[in-house]
Amino acid sequence: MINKIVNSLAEALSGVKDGSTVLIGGFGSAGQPDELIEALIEQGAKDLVCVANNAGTGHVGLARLMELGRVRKIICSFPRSANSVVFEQLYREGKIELEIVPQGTLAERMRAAGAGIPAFYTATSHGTLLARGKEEREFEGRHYVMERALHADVALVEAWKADRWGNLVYNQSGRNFNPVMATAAELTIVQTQHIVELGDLDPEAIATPGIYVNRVVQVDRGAPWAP
Amino acid sequence: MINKIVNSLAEALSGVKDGSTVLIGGFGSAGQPDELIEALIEQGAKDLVCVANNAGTGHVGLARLMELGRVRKIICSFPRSANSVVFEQLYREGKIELEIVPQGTLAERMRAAGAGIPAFYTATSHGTLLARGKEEREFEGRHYVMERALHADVALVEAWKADRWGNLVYNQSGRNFNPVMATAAELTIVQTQHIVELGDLDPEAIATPGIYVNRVVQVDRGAPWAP
Amino acid sequence: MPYSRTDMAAKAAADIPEGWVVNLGIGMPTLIANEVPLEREVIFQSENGVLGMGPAPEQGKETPWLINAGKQFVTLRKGGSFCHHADSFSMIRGGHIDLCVLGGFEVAENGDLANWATSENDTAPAVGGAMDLGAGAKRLWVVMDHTTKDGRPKIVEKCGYPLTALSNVSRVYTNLAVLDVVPELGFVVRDIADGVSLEELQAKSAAKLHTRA
Amino acid sequence: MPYSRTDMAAKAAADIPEGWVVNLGIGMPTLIANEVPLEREVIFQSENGVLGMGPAPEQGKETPWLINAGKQFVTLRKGGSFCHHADSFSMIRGGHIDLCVLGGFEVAENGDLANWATSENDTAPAVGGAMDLGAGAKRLWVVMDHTTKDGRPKIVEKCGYPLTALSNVSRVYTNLAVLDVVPELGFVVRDIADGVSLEELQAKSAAKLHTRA
Repeated sequence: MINKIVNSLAEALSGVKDGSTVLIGGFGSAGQPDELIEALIEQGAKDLVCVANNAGTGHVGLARLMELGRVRKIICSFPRSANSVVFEQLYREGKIELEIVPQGTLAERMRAAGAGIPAFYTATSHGTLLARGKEEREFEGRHYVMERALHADVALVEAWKADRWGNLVYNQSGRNFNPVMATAAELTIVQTQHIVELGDLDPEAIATPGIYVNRVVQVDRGAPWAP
Repeated sequence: MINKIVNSLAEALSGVKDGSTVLIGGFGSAGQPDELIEALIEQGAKDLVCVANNAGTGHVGLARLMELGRVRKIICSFPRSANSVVFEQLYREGKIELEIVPQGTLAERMRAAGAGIPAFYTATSHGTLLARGKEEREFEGRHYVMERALHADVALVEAWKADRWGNLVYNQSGRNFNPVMATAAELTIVQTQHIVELGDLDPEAIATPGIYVNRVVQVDRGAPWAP
Repeated sequence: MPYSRTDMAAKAAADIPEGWVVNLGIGMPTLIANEVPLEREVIFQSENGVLGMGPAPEQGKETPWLINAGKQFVTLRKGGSFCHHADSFSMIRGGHIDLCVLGGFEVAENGDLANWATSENDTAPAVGGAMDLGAGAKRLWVVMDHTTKDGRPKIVEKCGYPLTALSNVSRVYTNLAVLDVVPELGFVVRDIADGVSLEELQAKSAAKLHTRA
Repeated sequence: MPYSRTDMAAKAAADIPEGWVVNLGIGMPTLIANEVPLEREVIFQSENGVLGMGPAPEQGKETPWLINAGKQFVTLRKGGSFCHHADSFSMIRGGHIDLCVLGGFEVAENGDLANWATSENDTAPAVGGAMDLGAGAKRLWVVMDHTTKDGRPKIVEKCGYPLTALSNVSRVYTNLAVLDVVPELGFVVRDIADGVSLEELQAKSAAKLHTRA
């Protein structure tokens, strides 16, 4: 019997190695795998490359991981948020590397990694600072930049419902980067609000099939008003 | 009020021009927009480039369109089926052009067209006859072929349910090429078994959002056992 | 009298026809949605996978799982749907968004937009989806004040700040005027606030303003 | 006595552990699914967007909207799901399929596979998803007769037919034997049908067969 459900956050994060590239789902706080990030902090892996849309806020979650000196580099589209104090200080002090990627390019680079595409062309960022050092090429009179696939060792994903095969559905805009990241990592770890019986998810509505999922852990995010 | 629903097949196909590239959804007979193909035959456009997984069977549908001399070229992955008699004869007589594309490359080329990607690299077909004349390139020691986006003028799509905004869901494996093709054409025309009220489709399960759809026509395919 | 922020949003909203799919940048552009009546069906898209956003939720009915790109609570209207980030940006980058409205630091007479970084040495500028939207939307409009707070023109011959997108802006709504950006010509005055003279408008702009014949 | 088609399918099926995601090519490979008991959860994928196929439907319960890549009626088991063609081939091309089993015209000792065209001048050969599967699956096995109907070896030093995929075949199930394809070495006999001698097997092969020490 295939059973990807694990019983603890510690088990979910076990084996994550120093130096890993870690994808972290979520956009704002929607779909952000907070409990998995806390568990990664507990777990201890360091020298990490973290990929997320933002560079953390306040002193919790990703920001806390950075504050502990465990993140070597961050790859994101929007490092400077209202309260990205930890990142900004580390960056000023030269203690963290930054790669800024346009948000759509970031999503597409991970989608490419999951789909077996090593590189693709996009018009996004052509003629801007973010295209510096990148190959450019013209197709039918328009200019494009070549972007490379972004593979990872680990993806941390927040889902709404999951079954023991690792099939996932998300909650509204909590979907965001999560399904894309799930395809791009060697080890995809999921926190889910609900675990359901195999067969309970609508086969037409499964947003991430279990083929992309390695471990599922149930956490209670306490949201009675949600579907 | 946005209303993409049209009242007849003739209206659905109106304006399709000679020389158009036409994407035809379906895999086998599942998800194949039979009524729209018949309506295209009626409509009269010629000198067409047709893109489909197969090259038609028997003397109906796409095969009939070819038999009438209306198809200049076919782009497909599997031209020789059990009963692809029309195609085979036309091809032997040099009356139709053929471009064979691996099935995954075919899907990805249309996905790229819909996603603003003019070209991408894939390992598929490297070192084979189908890579001849294509640019090859090495990334991290592996060889890849460059493939170009496949844009179209028209896509013919079969859906199961649709609403007036053009949101679509499909029926099981009837989904296949349909959602991908819907994104790659200037004019996407849908035949659907059921038209439902706006808001009746589950927003988490809409497989093709209306943004990709121009016209919807209801047809009865008579399948009482289906969902 | 200069246009208020609401005036600017209302002017832009009035120019959006039913049926368009529209992405509104964070900040001032977001106000435009409030100025489009619900019965005129305009489909608002948000980068984070929301198509068909409705008005802000009633107080107490917010859900943290339903936000827009500015991280504000939103609702989904009937006919709306969710998708993942790559699919959402396929809509944007594939040219399926009829209109994107962004804020701006500068707009140049060739349609260049600068709105993400204030210098080449800007530490950690935040681009978000601006470059994807700037390059991918069918039409790109900008809503911004006509000048900076200290009076420097934001309507320019050539952008001084790092670019977001090249040559794609086709219209600018400022607190003083509405300008079209016409290829091979430059800025053309489309509308001007009551009490603002063309001379004053030109004086507050660092590019030639044309008028329709 | 040579293996029957069912024997061959059963041998391959026995080598598939629980939890693998497996794509079976049309023809002989399809038979393998019947030899995997349902309680051993192997997830069968089909190119046309079906993940988690179950057994053939009962007569009268077929639905034309649920078929496999060979256009046969199938069912979906609990836990199965549907997706579109690009997503389906992302699974295949992105290396997420644990095993693909294809039929073959020829397999070479370097793992090359030819199974789609019988000559460079083949008019309109049909490739389908074979090249995607051949290049993309984590493991590629081939099920085929050991020789052609007129006795020509299909186990060869170098493929004569146009290639489908390069160097990716790692095992071949024929009606006479099971062969591993080992990099830098070539064919290694893993199993041989009762009553077939190694000499006979070698005689019916056009490449050197190795035996395990």
